[in-house]
Order: sequence, then C-alpha cells, then structure tokens
Amino acid sequence: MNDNNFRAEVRAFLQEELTPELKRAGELMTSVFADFDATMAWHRKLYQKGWVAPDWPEAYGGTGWTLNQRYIFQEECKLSNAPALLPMGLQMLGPMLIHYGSDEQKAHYLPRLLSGEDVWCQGYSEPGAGSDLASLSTSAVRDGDDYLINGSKIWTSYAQHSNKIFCLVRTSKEGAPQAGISFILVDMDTDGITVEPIVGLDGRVEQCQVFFDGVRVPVANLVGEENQGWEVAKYLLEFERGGHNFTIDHKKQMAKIRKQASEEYDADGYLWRDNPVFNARFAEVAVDALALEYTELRIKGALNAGGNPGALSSLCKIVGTETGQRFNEISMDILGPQALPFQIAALEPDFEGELIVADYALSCMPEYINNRAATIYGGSAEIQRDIIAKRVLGL
Amino acid sequence: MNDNNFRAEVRAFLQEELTPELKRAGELMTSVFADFDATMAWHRKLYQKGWVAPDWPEAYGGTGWTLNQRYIFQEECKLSNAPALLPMGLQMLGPMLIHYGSDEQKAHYLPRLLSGEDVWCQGYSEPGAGSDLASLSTSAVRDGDDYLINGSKIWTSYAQHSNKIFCLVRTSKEGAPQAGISFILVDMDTDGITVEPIVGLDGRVEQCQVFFDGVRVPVANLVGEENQGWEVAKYLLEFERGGHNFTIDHKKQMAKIRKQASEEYDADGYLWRDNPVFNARFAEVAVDALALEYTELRIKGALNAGGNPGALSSLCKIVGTETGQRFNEISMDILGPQALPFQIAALEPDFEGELIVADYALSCMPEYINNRAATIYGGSAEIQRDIIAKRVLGL
Amino acid sequence: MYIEFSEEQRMLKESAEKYLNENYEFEARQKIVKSDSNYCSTQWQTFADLGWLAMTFAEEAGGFGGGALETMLLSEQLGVNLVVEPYFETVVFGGQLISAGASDEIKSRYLDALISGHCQVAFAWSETKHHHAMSDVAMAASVSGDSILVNGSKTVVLNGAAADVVLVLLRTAGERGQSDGLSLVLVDADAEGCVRRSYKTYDGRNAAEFSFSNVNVPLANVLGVQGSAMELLAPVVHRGILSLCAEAVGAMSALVDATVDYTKQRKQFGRSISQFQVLRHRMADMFIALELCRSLMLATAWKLDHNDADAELTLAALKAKVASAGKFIAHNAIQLHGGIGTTDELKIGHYFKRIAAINSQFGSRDFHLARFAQLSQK
Amino acid sequence: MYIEFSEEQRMLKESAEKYLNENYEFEARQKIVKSDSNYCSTQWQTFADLGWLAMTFAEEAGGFGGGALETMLLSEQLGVNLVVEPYFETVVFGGQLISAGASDEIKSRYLDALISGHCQVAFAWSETKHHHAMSDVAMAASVSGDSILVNGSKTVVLNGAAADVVLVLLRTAGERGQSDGLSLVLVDADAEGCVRRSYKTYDGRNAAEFSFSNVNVPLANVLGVQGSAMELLAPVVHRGILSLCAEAVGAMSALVDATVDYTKQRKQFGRSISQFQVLRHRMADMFIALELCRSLMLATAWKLDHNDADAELTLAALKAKVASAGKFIAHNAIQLHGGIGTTDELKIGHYFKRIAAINSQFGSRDFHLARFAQLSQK
Repeated sequence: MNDNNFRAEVRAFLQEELTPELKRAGELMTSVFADFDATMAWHRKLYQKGWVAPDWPEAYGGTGWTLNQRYIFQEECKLSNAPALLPMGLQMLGPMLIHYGSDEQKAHYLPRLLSGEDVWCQGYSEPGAGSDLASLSTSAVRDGDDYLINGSKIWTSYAQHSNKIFCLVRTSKEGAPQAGISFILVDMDTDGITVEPIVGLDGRVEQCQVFFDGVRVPVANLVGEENQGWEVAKYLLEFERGGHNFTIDHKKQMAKIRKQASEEYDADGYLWRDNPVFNARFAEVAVDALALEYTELRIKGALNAGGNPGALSSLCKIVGTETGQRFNEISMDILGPQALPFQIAALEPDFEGELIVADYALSCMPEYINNRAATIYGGSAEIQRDIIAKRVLGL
Repeated sequence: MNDNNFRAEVRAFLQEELTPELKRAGELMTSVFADFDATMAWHRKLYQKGWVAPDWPEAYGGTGWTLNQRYIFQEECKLSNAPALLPMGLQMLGPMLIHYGSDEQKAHYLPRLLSGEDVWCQGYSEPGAGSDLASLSTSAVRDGDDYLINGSKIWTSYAQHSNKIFCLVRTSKEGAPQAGISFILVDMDTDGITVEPIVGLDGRVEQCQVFFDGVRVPVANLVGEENQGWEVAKYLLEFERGGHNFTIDHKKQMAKIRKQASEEYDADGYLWRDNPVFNARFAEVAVDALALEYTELRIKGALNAGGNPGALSSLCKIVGTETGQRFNEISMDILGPQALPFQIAALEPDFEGELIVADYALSCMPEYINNRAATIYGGSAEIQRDIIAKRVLGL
Repeated sequence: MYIEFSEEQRMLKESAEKYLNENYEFEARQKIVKSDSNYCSTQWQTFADLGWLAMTFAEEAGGFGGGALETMLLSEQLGVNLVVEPYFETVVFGGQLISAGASDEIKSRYLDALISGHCQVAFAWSETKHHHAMSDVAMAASVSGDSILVNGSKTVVLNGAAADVVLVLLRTAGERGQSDGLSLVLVDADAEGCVRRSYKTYDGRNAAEFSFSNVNVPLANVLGVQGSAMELLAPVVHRGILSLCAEAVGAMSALVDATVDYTKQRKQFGRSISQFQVLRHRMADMFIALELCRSLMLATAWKLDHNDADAELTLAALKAKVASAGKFIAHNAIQLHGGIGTTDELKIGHYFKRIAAINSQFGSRDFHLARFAQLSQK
Repeated sequence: MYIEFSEEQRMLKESAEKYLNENYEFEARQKIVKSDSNYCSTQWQTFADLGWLAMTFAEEAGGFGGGALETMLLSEQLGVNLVVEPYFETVVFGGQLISAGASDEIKSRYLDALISGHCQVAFAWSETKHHHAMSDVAMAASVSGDSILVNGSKTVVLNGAAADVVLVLLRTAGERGQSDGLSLVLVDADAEGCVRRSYKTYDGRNAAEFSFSNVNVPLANVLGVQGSAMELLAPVVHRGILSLCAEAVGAMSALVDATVDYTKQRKQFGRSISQFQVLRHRMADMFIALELCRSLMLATAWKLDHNDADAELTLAALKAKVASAGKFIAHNAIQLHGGIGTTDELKIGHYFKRIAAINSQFGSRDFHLARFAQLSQK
C-alpha cells in the first residue's frame, strides 16, 4: 500500500473510533500522559484493531508496517488528538522482553500487555540515584527461590494506575556500580509495596514514589541474568530516547500558538500575528523546530537504510525538549494574565462546567510547568551534552 | 570643587588641548589601543597638565581627585574621543611599584613613566601559559648579581613601541607552580631580546611575541622578593580587572549604533531606527548595558564607602565584554555588506585619502573582530565565571 | 545617584526579614495557600500592626510617608517568603489609587480601613483577549446626572475573590486604544448587579471574573478626573511594576541561594553536583542575572522617588530584565534540582510559578523593550 | 523527502574534497589572499578543467545539468577550504543569470568563456545606505531606441575588481522599494564611462565601487524581460543563498573539527582543556548548531531541485539559522582557541571573517525570520 492510501486508512479508522471524549482527553494533555481512563479505552480500541504496538515485530503482535507507515500513524494519531498510549509497557518493556525475555516471560507478559490487562510502570530512579542511575541502592537479596526487595523508587509515572512494575535492583555490591544491577518484574499487589503519590507543580498527580519493604518476588521474574541488568537498562534507555518524534509535538504546539495569535490582541490592540517582534520571536523557535524536523528525517533515512541514529538521538532529545519549552514561553507571553486561573477540574475530559478562560488558554500554564521536566527525565539535557561530547566528538 | 565645576574644567581643557588629529585617533580606535604616536602625544599633554595619572596617590604624581572626579575625567576624555592612554604603565605597573617597589625603584621609574620617557609593556602570558598563568616557564637563573632569562612571552601589546617590559619569570621549580615565580623589570634593549610582531585578524599589529635568549638582568630589577611574584601579579590583575568602566565604552558604542540606525535603511526601505525588531534587539543589549551602569555605580558607592568591589568586578568584566560584543554584532547587522571593504590605511589618523564607505562603517568590522579578544584577555569569561562560582557562591 | 538606606529603611527591611522568616516559613505559607481563601487574616492583621500597610501613605492619611524605596524593600522580602497576602493589590495599587484620587469622604471610608487591615481592594482593568495595555479597554459606562451606570465584564481581576471594593477601569469617552476617556470608578464588590466568579491562581493567590449589569455608582466614586484615569494611574502603575519586580528579585535571590545549597549537598557520580563546572557556571550566570536586576531595581526606586527624568526608562529596563532573568533563574533552579524541583513539595517550583505570574502582568518583556526603545530615542 | 546522493554527486563531493585538501591547504590559500589580486588564475583554470564551473549549466550550454544539490556540495567544500576564487559571484550568480536571461548571442559570447574559466562576472545591486533588499534600488537608467543610458553608482560589488562583465540592477520604471520596474543590464566593465575603484574585503576576497556616467549599453544587453528583473533573479538568488549557506556550513564544520582537535591538545591547569565540562558542552552545542544547519541545507537543496512549495520557507529558515549558528560556532571557536584564535596565523579567524561576510549578504537573520514568518502564515 502506498503511503497516501495508508494515511487515508488511518484517518478513516480515527474518524470512526476516536470519540469526542477521547479527543478531548488528547486535547487536554498537559504532559506526555493523558487521562488514564481515556488512555486505556483508546488502548483497547487499538488492540482490537491490531494496531496497539506498531513498533513490535509482527510475530509478537506488531503491525508489520514500514518505518514510514509507523511515522504516519503516529502523526495522524497525535494531530487528531488521540490520547497518548502509555509508553512504559508498549515502548519500553515490550521491546526489551522481546529481546531479553525468556520464552515463558514472552508468552505470559506480552499478550497481557497488548490487551491492556497489565499496566506497567517503570522503577528506575531512586531518591539518591537520578542522573547517576548506576548508583541505585534498592536491594534484592536472594532467599530460596525468591528475592527480598527493600528500598524505594521515585518518579514512577502512573504507578497509582499500574498493576505491574519493572525494576532495576541491586543484587550485588561487588565491582563497578553498574555490575551488580539486575532487572526484575514485580506484581504491584505483592505484600510490602506502598505507593505514595507525588503532587506536581500543576497540582495534579502523575508520578509516585514506590516503597518496597521486604517484598518477595520469585527469581523467575528476573529478566536476563542476575547482575546483568545494566545491559538491559541501557537497551531500554535507547528506546526511551530514540523513540520520540518531537516534530509532531512541535506542530501541535505551533498550531495552538497560531490560534492564540490570531485571536488575542497585543498591547497596541493588534492581533499578535500582526506584531513583527512577536513574529520574529516565534520564527526563531519555529526555525529550530523545522531544522529538527529535517534532522529527524535524516535519522529516519539512516534507519531505513539500516543504519543507526547514533548520537543524533541525543541531539534530538536536547533540541526537541528545549524547543518545546520555548514554545511554551511564547504562549505564556501571548496569554499574559489569562494563563493564571487555576481550574484543575476543567482539565478532566468529563468536565462539564464553564471555562474561566478560553479553551486554548486553559492548559497553557500547566503545559509550561510540566514541560520543565522534559529536560530532566529520560537523560537530562546535561547528560545528553555529555554524551555528545564523549561519543560524537570523542572528547 | 563640585562635580559640575570640575566637569566644566575638564571640558575646557579638552577643548583647548585635544586637537582634531588626536580626536581622530580616538575615533579610529578599533580596540582598547589607539595609534601609538597620538597616544604618546596626548600622554605628554596630560603629563604637562599634571593629569596623566589620576588614579595614583598624590604623593607620587596623582591628582588627588575624588573617585567621582576620576570617573568624570575618564568619561569626558572618552566621550570627546581622546586617544586612550596605555594602561600597562599607568594602570598596571605604577600602582604595583607604589605598593611593592623599593624606594630606589619608585624614584627611578615612576617619574619616567609619568613623563612618557619610559613606555612599558607587560610580559605575563606565554605560549603554554594563558588562562593558567601559574604554569609559566620562562626562567630566570641567578648568575652573580644578574639573572639570566630564557623563554618567551606572548600577547605583549605594543611591545614594538616599548622600551621596558615587566615580566613574570620562573625562579624556582620547587613547590606549587605559583611559589617559584618572580616579578622583574627588564630593559627592552638588553642583548638577547627579540620582538616578533603578531598580525591580528584585522590585518594590523598590536601584539607581539617577545623572545628572551640569555638575557642578563640585574638582580636589583626584582620587584618584591624572589619567588614572591605571584602575590605581585595577583595585585596587578585585580587592577587590570577592576579598573575598567565599561559603561563609557558602551555609551560610545550605542551612540554609534544610533547614528548608523538613523542614516541607514533596512530591507523595507525604512530607517533602521523605525524597525521594531531592530529596536527590540538593540534594546535587549542596551538594557544589559544600563543594568551594568548601575552595577558599576553600586561598586563605586561601595568603594566610596571604603569597601571592596569584590567579585562584582568579575561580573562587570563578563557583562561588560559580552555586552560590548553584542553591540558589535548589531552594527554588523545594520551595515551588511558595507562592513566588508578592507581599507586599513584609512584607520590611521593621518589618512587623507577618500573613504570607501561611510565613516561610521569604516571601523565596524575591525571592532567586531578585535573585540572577540575581550572575553579572552585579562581573565577569560570562563575564568571569571569560575571565580564567581568559587569566591561569591562558595561552590 | 548614590543609594543609601536611612535608618528607618534599614529597620523596615530587617523587621520584615525577621518577622517573615520566623512566621512565614514555607510550610506555613503552603498551609495558607491550601486553605479555602488562600489568604490568612491573622497574617494580614499582623502586617497592619507592624505598620507595613501604612508605610507608603502620607502622614496626614495615617501613614509613614514612605516612597518607592520602602515599597521595594518590603516587596522584595515578600518575594523571598512567597507571601500570598494581597499587599500588591490592596496597598500598592488599591491604596495608592484611593489615596491619590479619591475624595476625602471616600478616603475616610476606605483608606483608614485599608491601613488597619480591614478593607481589601482589587483593580479591575483587563478584558478578555485584551489584557496587555490599559488603554486597550473597551468596557464603557454611561454617565447621567450624579451617577454612572456600569455594564460589562472584567477578567482575571487579581484579589478579586477577597476584594471588598473594586476599582474598575472603564471608558466614559473615546475609543478602545485611546488613553483619553478612561475613568476609574470605585465599585462596592457587593453592589447590586455586580457578580463575581472567584477562583485561585496558579501562583497560590486569588482572582475573579467580574460582570457588571446596570450597576449604579455615584459620580463621587470616580477617582481622579473623569476621562483622565491614566494620569492618576501612571505613577501608581510605575510603583506597582517596581513592587512586582522587587518581589521577583526576592524570589530570584531565594532561588539562587537554594540552588547553591542544594547542589552542594546533592551527590551524583560520587561527588557533589556543585563540582560540575557546567553547573558552577550556570549558577554564576544566575547570580549575574540576579545582580543586574538588583542594580536596575535600586536605580528605579531611587529615580521614582526623585522624579528623575529617566525613571520610566529605567523601569522599562527593569521589567524587561526581570522577565528574562526571572525565567532564566527559575528554569535553571528547577533544572539543577532535577525531578524534586518539579514537585509541589519543594518551594523551588512555587517561586517559579510566582515569577511566571509576575511576568504575565503589566506587559511582557517585548512590551517593555519596545517602551525602552521608544524612551531611548527621545 | 529522502535525500540520496547519486553516484555523480558523490564523485563531485569526493573529487572536490580531494583536490582542495591537497592543493588548497591553508598556507596556499593565504598566499593567494596576500597576492595583489587575491585570486589565483591557475586554481581557477583547474576548477574549470575539473568541470566545476560547468557543473550547473544545461547540457546544451556546455554544462552537466547539475542543480541545487550540486551547487550545495561544491559550495560546502569551498567553505571547508576557504576558497576565495569567485565561484559564487561568477558562476552561481553571474553564470546562472546569463544562462537564464541572456540572448543566444550574449550567451555564446560570455557563457562559453565563463565555463572555460575566461570570464569573470560581478552582480552589482547594492547602493549606499540601501543594501538589504534588491527592491530597494533607486539607480535609474533611461531607455531610448535600442540603447540604455546608464548613470549612477553601486557599492560593494563583490568580485568587482576582477570582473570582466558587470550585471547591473537598475530601475527602468517604478520607484525605490517596488519590485516591478527593475531591469538587469549586462555592462562591459571596461565600457566608456564605467569607472571602478577596486579593493579587498575583510574575508580575503575582492570588490569594487562602480560609478557609471552616461554609459551607453545596447538594449540587447538586458537580461530577461525589461522591468521584470526580479522574476529572473528570484531562482538565482535562492540558489545563491543556498550556496552561501553551504559555504558557511563547510566553514562551521571545519571550525568544529579544528576546535575539538585543539582542545584535546591544549593543556592548561595540568590537563587537556577538552576535559573541562563547560568547554565540552560548548562544543556539543556547536555540533548541534552545525547539524541543525546541515539538515536545513539538505532540505533546501532538495526542495529547490524539486520545486517544492516549501522551498522558499526552508531557505529563509536556513539563512536565519546559519546566521545565528555561524556566529555561535565562530565566536566560540575563537574563544576556545584563546589568544591564538585571534591571529592572522591560524585559519580559525579566517573562517570567522568569512562567516561574518556571508551573514552580511542577502539579508540578516531578522530579515529571513520575518520572511519565514510571512511564508508560514500563508
């Protein structure tokens, strides 16, 4: 099928299945996560269609699409405001299990992940181990056929909604810090696990701290070898970093700014879109977004040719997140005091009350707030620059 | 005398003594140095008036002016385009000799410095010791009542015009690198000294490399104790860093930009001064210049109250030089291709030919070029930030 | 221009610092923010008792005659402690407008109450889609005889939820965009026909949407001269912007201090993250940005108090610089704190939100850069 | 949009790289720059022999039919080696204009000579105080019968010193600022009444001021349609800007490489300065800036060759990004080299000057940002 026909097929499906409620949940996203219930409802629809995991090999439930088709699908979903699926299971754990998991693990976990029966969260960071992940200290001590896990994980997104967690744990203190780490799958309803929500600056809860107090987990839940978890984690981080197309997000941001700029008035009483200084500021950022778009295309070209994105994915992470943040600042400048009203209930897709400010102003401040984290998680902007200096420039 | 009367007196003097040729030399400055002959002619006029060293104690030939008067004098000189005096003798060596020199050294050198009979250059940096000054390797080995000096100094401004050089030399390799450094005064016509000019990017020579090949210098020329030169050098660097008022330079730059912007036309055929984006760009930089002006005033206030500028002088060095560079870029943007003609002869004060481009365009490119060095010399922008982090923030 | 603080000014600064550091710690602040009204009447009463509310009014009005410098000193400390009580709205704007423009009768009715902590004021000027310049006000009122009939609505009226009195900027002549023809009218928030919808704001304060339908206000409630509100407003707005900027400077300095402290303690890769040169330089740049703002802030206060010809120019520079420096410092304070800086638990993000809110008010960076450019060309 | 280079394109790139790296090393380049003409006819002849001058002309005109991508590939390598010979002026501008707009007679007289390396061309459009937009041309010429009488002057005509032929943009109708009414006239540089003042430019090239007094030119020397020069110019200017930007990208990549190498070798404080995190991150940012430009450059070339609707938009983005990235990279290359980077001796500063010269031509960053904004709103 050629790309145009494929796009038409995707659009037809979205038109059919993406209900106004689901679209609203996508519209109201103020971070990479959408409303949980809407997310899972959409997940199940895609699962029924067989489109829930386009990036997976066909044998495990993937779609067999070309790279281009996968990109088109992603683009169409985002531009039509489908709620984003949770990446922890589909984008992180799935490919990792396919690569490192035992046959039993694959057979057990992959179908439940696809169907949405299992909802996974990611247990990597700890209060003392952020950018320096290798220094993690949550311990798993062998006790018969089980490990006993003690410690805690932090910044665990949507832990409050998850029934499973995959964790990096310390199984040995010998050798380099990386050497004693293992990768393990844990049931969230195991005794000894407590989830404590972390309230974000926007007043809502996306992340949690997860406490492990003598949590007993079968050794069979280990993925890969004991003490070889760092290898697995690195593979997974690559997926986390390389898997994002910032261009689509930027296009959504730019469309929103254009809407704001063609409805709101500047200090001289002209529409913002007719203000030359505003246009210059916006263009500065939009030029970087365009440059990134073509950089992502270069990467896609390299991938298509069987190559490796290499350190260009660090470049994309840096420019993608920083450009997104600059767009947030532009919206803030347009909206001025209209960004201030705190109407948290209106960010729920089922809100039926009256908005205080225009719809396009509603999520401006929480987006600005939440997007500050984009240069921290998934390898901070500083870590990414360290990577470029070392791996690309050979410094 | 109140400040207004003082200012009037300075102006009257400048009106009387600052000839058109001297003013032209000031106008044509494309770095911190003016044409050498004009500089020394002006030096001698100020010497005759007794105003050549306002920053020195009165007992040694200073003027006894208040800090404010000294500032006013500096401002009036610069704004009326007097050529800048050479700082190496008057601002660096002089105060240092007054503080550390022996009575004989003071009696011998200070009057010759004031009169302009001696022209000093500064021998600090070496090819292998730039920001890391303490690693210098030019050696002075004791031989009877002399030292034998071998090595070389680089970035020695106006060495080609100087008859004296003050140097940091290594007299010991024991202990910390700083511990074995001495400060010594050298006659430029001593056997074994060779001066090699360094051509700058603007095509002209301001700096030199000075080679020492078995140069014999009396031990009496040591200032301070042997191996105590680092102390002296540090004192001197403070003078180099704290002694500059960037605001006056910025005001000259801004006046030039305003002139360019009210005579040159933008792409839409309007004067640049009526272009809102240009105005925003220029204002961004001008706001920082204004903030620095008031910061310099805060420092002056602290000095007047007997305090110490402390690390605010590192702040001024950073913001002063970077702001100046940004002004250069603005001029480049206004002038476009008019900045390209290379007419080196027209930068000499006695040039009588025809200019290729407008007078205000003539020095735009060489200023832009030469000002890149401003964030390198006198403690690079990186070193200054290190200083703030360590000394101010206690990091 | 040499700024030296008087003995009284030093005392004001010290007492504000001492009182707030002891009684308005972050935990106490958060308790207030999470209360229904996000406002603490006990605190407000203490502010009154400490003389803070009276500080900048003339002595004959029961004040201490303080000026821009006093406003600045107090505002800066309010910024350090992230105080949410509406000093800015009620005193710097409301009080100064009433004091400068109201009849003696109105003054005695409202100003005394305000100074003693018993009257809250809001200034209502911005309108939907038009909220960047006061001249861009369309809401019109008809004057007939001794009264004004007020109709229309105002958006994001800060302190609107708590206000007893609303100062409404409306048009009695001229057209949207014109400075002439604007009038400032004091309206009782409980007047018939005046409806408000109250809410909290992201920076932990309160505001309201106001709608007025046939609200009848006596002509005597016009502050200043009818049709010439901008003349009355200008000096108050200037001092108001200074106050906001000083608050931002207080917040920025608290962020620099907190970030320096945190990076010394936080260990990653086997050492304090304060040892990483990139972070050291970032903090040096944060310090530089802060000190440049501080210099402009001090100069602006001095110039406003001395009616200096450059006061407005310096103020425009200050607001523009605070906008960029405030964002730079707040963004990097979060970045250097990492994940924990993005949580409700730490004060870092609350400074960030307050700085964002300050930036959103009374003109963006570009607005003030344009103003600066315009005044520079004079 | 997938860019794949053809076998021929790869060969062009490799041969240019090989030839120039072997025969146009920095020392050789400086010798040319310091010669009287700062132009090497032997090099130019070799460029002709290698087919570089013919590359982008139609096959029927004696060329190889190359397009924007070929122009880009060659220009980038000319940038890497800081080549001062006027490929840009004579071929990308002069040759393309003659090829697109001249009569067969003129083509056979000039284009053949140009392709074989025997004719130098300059494009004269900018005027004193008006040098940012081609529509901003005032110099007028009167047409009578079969000839045009040219009067007036042009400033900073690049390659003007060496030019055999000058393409003069002048007004045969309309007013300064209008796009309509401009005509492009081919004038023999030695024509009677045509006087030039030659000089070098800061980036090691040549230029001239031209004045024309009653220069009589046959009407047949008008390129394209009289009064419609902009139509002829537009595609040539687009490819010209791409060529300049590609040259800048070549210079930037050479600067990034040189800076990385230098910082590894240069020792301060007992270690290579490449170990300082601030410098490491600075170089990472230089790399990022370079790669973003490269992406826009590739996209622009592709879009120009495919007459893509977004070609102009992408070109504006490219020129704007090259302006900021070029400065950022050049400034920091000097900064990281320290004093030695500010000398004539090292190539670093010469890249910096070439980048500055490129930025000064055909519109500043803000000009192209405005163009980008305008095209985005369509």
